[in-house]
Amino acid sequence: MAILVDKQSPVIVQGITGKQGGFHAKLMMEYGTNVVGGVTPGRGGEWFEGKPVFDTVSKAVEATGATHSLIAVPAAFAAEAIYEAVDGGIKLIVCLTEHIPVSEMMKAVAYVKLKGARLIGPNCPGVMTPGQAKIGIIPGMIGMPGHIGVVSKSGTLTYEVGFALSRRGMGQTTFVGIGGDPVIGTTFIDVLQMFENDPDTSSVVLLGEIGGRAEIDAAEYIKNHMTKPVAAFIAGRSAPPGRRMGHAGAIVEGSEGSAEEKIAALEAAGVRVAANPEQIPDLLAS
Amino acid sequence: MAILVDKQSPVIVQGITGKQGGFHAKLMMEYGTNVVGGVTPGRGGEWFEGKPVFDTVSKAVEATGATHSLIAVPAAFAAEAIYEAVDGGIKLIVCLTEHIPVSEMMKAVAYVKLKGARLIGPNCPGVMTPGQAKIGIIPGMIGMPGHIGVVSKSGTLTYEVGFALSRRGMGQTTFVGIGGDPVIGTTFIDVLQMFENDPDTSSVVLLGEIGGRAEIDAAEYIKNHMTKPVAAFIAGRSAPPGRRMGHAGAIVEGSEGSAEEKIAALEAAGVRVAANPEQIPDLLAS
Amino acid sequence: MKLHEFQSKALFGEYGIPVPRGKVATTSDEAYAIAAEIGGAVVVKAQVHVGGRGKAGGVKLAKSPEEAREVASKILGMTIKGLTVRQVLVDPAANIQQEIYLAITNDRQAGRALIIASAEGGMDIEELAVKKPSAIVRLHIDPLVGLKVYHANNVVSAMGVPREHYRAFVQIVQQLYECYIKSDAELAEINPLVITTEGKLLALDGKVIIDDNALYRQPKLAAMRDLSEEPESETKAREAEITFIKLDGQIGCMVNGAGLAMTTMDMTKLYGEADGIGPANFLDIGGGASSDQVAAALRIILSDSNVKSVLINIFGGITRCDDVARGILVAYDEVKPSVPIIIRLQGTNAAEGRALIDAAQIPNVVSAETLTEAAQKAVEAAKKAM
Amino acid sequence: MKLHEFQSKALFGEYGIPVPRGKVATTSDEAYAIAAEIGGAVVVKAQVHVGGRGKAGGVKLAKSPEEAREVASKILGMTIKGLTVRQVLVDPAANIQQEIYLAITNDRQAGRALIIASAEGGMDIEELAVKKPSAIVRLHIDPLVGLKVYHANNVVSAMGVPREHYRAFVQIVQQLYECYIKSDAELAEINPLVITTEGKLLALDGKVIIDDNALYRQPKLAAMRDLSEEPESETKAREAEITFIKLDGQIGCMVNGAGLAMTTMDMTKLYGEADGIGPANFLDIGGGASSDQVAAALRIILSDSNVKSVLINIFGGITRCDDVARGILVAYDEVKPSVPIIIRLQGTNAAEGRALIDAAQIPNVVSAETLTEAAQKAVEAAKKAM
Repeated sequence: MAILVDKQSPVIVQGITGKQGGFHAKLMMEYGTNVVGGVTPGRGGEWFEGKPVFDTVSKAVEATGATHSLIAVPAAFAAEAIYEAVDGGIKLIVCLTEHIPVSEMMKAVAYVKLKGARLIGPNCPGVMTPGQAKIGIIPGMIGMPGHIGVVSKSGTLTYEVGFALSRRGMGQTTFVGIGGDPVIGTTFIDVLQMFENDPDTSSVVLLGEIGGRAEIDAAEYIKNHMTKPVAAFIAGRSAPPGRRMGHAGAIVEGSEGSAEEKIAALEAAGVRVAANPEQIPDLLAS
Repeated sequence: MAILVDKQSPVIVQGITGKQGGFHAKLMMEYGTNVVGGVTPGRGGEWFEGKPVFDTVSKAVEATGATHSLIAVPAAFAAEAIYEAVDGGIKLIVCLTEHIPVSEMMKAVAYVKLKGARLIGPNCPGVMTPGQAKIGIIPGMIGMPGHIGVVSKSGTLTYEVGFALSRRGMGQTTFVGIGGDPVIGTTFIDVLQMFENDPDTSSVVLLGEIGGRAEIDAAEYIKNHMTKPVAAFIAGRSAPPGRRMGHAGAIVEGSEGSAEEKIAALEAAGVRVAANPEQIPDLLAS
Repeated sequence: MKLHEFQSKALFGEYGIPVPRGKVATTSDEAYAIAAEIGGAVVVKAQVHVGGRGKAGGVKLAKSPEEAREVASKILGMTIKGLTVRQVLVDPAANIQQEIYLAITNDRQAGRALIIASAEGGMDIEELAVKKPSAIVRLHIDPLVGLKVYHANNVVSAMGVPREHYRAFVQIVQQLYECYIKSDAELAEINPLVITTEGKLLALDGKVIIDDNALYRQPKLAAMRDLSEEPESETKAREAEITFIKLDGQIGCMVNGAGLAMTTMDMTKLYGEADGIGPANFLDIGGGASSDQVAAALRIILSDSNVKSVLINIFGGITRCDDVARGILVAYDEVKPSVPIIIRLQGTNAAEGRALIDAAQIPNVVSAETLTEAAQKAVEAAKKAM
Repeated sequence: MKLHEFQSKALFGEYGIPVPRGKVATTSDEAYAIAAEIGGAVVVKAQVHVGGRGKAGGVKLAKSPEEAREVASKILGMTIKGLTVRQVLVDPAANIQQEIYLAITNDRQAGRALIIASAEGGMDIEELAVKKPSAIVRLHIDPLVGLKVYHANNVVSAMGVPREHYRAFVQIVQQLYECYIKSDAELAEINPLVITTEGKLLALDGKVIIDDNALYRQPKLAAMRDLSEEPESETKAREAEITFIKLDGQIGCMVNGAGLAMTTMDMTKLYGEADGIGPANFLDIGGGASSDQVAAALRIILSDSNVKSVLINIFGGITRCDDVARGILVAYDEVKPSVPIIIRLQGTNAAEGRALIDAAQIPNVVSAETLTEAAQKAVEAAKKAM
């Protein structure tokens, strides 16, 4: 089962002839992802590692039947690429791109929702269903098939936790990196709901951080709707207020968004919160 | 029965303290329309002919429960007034205003549709259900209660035909002036469908004119979906091509939009087309 | 409002679209000077608001400044479809390798902007639409979202332009859309957009129509109106905020509302056509017209010597028939028309209006009850005067 | 990026919002000159990027130019929450009748712009939100549609401002929104927006924060960055495209990815807090960092004399551990650090990276398998050095 992506999902890469797009397209194929083609305007008709390149998403979808897309283009073009994917008929869009202006994302996310597509990210590592497929940059080595769902705002923190789980033989259904930007396409709650409804997932790991109130909302959701156990880690206990900690969204503003507040809300919702992410396997095992 | 408006429909007038808005608000009240208030920004708290004036549509709807609105504001503000009505929760918006730029109307009509409201017009005389209520500027004296539905692109041509019908004792369910602009909220087809579904309406009059292909589409619809008899008149047989005949939409462009083409399509759909609008009662009577 | 070719291309240029560096001349000596400045072969093109200039001899190649003068002297002053050529555009001649069609227009049925493009330009787009519809690319733009780069990309990819020009075309589509939006255009058309044998892109001909209703916020474009091309009566009518179009019949019409104005015209033709009689004009005094406007309308109608009778058909809604009656009386006193006037007043304050007219006891004024009666009387009156 | 009050108000002024005609002074003599030019009473305001200036004595009234000089000399050079005041704004004093709060900000949960307004301004808005939430008006703006006049109208009507100022407020809301959109602001706040006893509206204080990710298209605003307020190390890091924030602990951290960088900091605190040990910085070398960037990062960390040990935690995804290892070696050769360095490489090309480090046989370099182990070793090393 798993969620969002599996071995069959036909994936295109927007920006496949770019440096990052090409690099990760290759890794995705090596991992077993069903990459069916790529898009680079003006380069339609070329080939990339045996896969056709198209000028537009529309043409790529028409020719390949792709339903999933990875966006790996520079920030100035990424919002456009999201619109194009939506209009081209893509159902699941994963946007890696970092540094997209918030105003652009507010519009793009509104458009995605209006048209009933799903966007993961931006500024995210993507999704990976171990042993089946990945869309994005999550290193294959951190995962193994199993029954733990992982949802996270952070890329490398996800790798850290995935690696710790796998080393203990605790496999995962799907990793979902929702991204660290203030305005994102898919929230913790969206993914928690998917994991709750996925019969293959038996427990869930939530990796949050300071800034905003997404973890507070997630805690509320967990309390009211989740039957599966959830373990969590919140990064940024040692972060000073008022500073943006790398991620555009990671900032404690006034009284809002502190790690303490989030940890308290999650614990009140019955979530086991680790002080050290490498302890998460213990929390799930005990 | 009738369509779109009846004695109970609670109506507000956007621009009620303006010259035209006030003039027609009074006439509407005299006719029996359930005018519950008006809107003029900055004049909230005042009264107009015993009806409360509000700063915003939201406040007016909240206070009065209005579901219908008449927009009688200058062209530069009319598109905004439409958005406001939609967001304020108005279900039926009648926009009298002429000379709104097409680009503004394209956006406004898209917004109205997105939000599931209905717009009549712009650049239209409004709607009137004889003996019950009117929203707009149709003179009450042209109508009498009955069973003929009238839909028209033109204001005074509607009066002409309504007057001719009433003089012959042939009453009407509802008059709907859809407006003579190129981009309008409600088309012939929308109104034909309403009349077809209205048990009180037994026959329909369609008043069209040169320009665009709305009458061609209407003919197609009539042919495939209408069981009630339809009589029509198309204005502009004597109009030269390439000139805009008053209405922004009334222009024969290239081979498209001529009266002959429209009359032929309507006749092919079984519609009786009059050469003189004063003959319409005869066409319906025979 | 239509822009001339030279105005359209200058506008395109403001948005970065590559256009020829030509100039406008109103005399053949000016044409000579411009051709000399450009150097090499030039094209001399009549600037009039009608199609088919080429077939009418209004577009000519000139290999030298001298030839440009000669050609310009022939084109300037010529009449094309009833319009006198008062200015010519002198453009450098281009070596055309491929002709592209690109336009953005309002699709009124869809309520959206429509991009129309074809890599097989050079022929009439309506003709191409019939002969080879597959060669035409169409794309609607959501008005709430606007044109995104990928829309331009979709158009260009579907057109199949040479790969080396791919990005340049994507840019031109974006530029043309920006021009269309920012100018409140109904139509922004480049036909042909050419690839020259030197590998350059160039908008060789252009046509822009501005939405009349948006001219109030486009003062720069509004100022480009060419009054020399329209009858003086239309200019005067516009100043009086009356919608007036001059036609060539004998019955002057004054009506409130565009649809009824067309209908009234149609009626004069319906009853007069057998005798060669029809409308002398379209005239809509609008909703809620003042006495002043009515008077101005009557003066404009009567300034046309073809007019043999006048048909005033007012169905009062916003317009009050008594206001109209007062306007008629004012204008009548001033112009003292000799032609018969048929007046039909109906609707708001019709009785008051009729009373005013009757009280004035004007000779040559006939009243009518219905539109049919009024039209028939106007036709009869015109017939008598012919 | 935060703008200073004087920059924010100048920006507001560009959008037509009424602002005081004050100027910035960097010396007390300049403050005197500005006060003399203004005439009458002035307010001298410290320009630093922290709240609570007033309470800290950074805002003073001066009744004469002489007094302005005296006050400015006290404020200039004072330290407010760790920041030295280098410039003061000298504004004409206003006679305040009513204070209004008006702000537009990104609501991240809603993914929309949020207008926040209150006619009961003058107190902290968060405080007001607790004490009298009904006095605060909130309105979200659909990003696909933008602000329409009626949104501004809805806000102003709900606020309940004096009727005579109704239209002026509607206009200011529109102007502030335009400023917010066109400046790519995260926050555009006027607090207070006052009605003076003379019946004028005036934005007395302003705060604007620009979206860092949009600075590439806001060159004018990007140039307003005040480098004097940030540690030199942060400026250098930004130039090297590294995200770096100086903190006051002892363990220098170099990590790839913001979440993991925070986590690594948290770990140093988790294991070091009992001994007063914690992170010396936040540092994210980003995805796919080059060797050069890694070297620059190491140099920046080691330039902090507080640093007693360095913890390098790399979990390779886009970032390749061998690239990181090469960067460490380059920087090491150059800086020859005396402090111990704990290196933990995991993920993409981790084995190659570790091999490179091992082959270099650097003294003081300790490797670790897990983050926990790495953090504990870094704390131990720092403890020994203290």
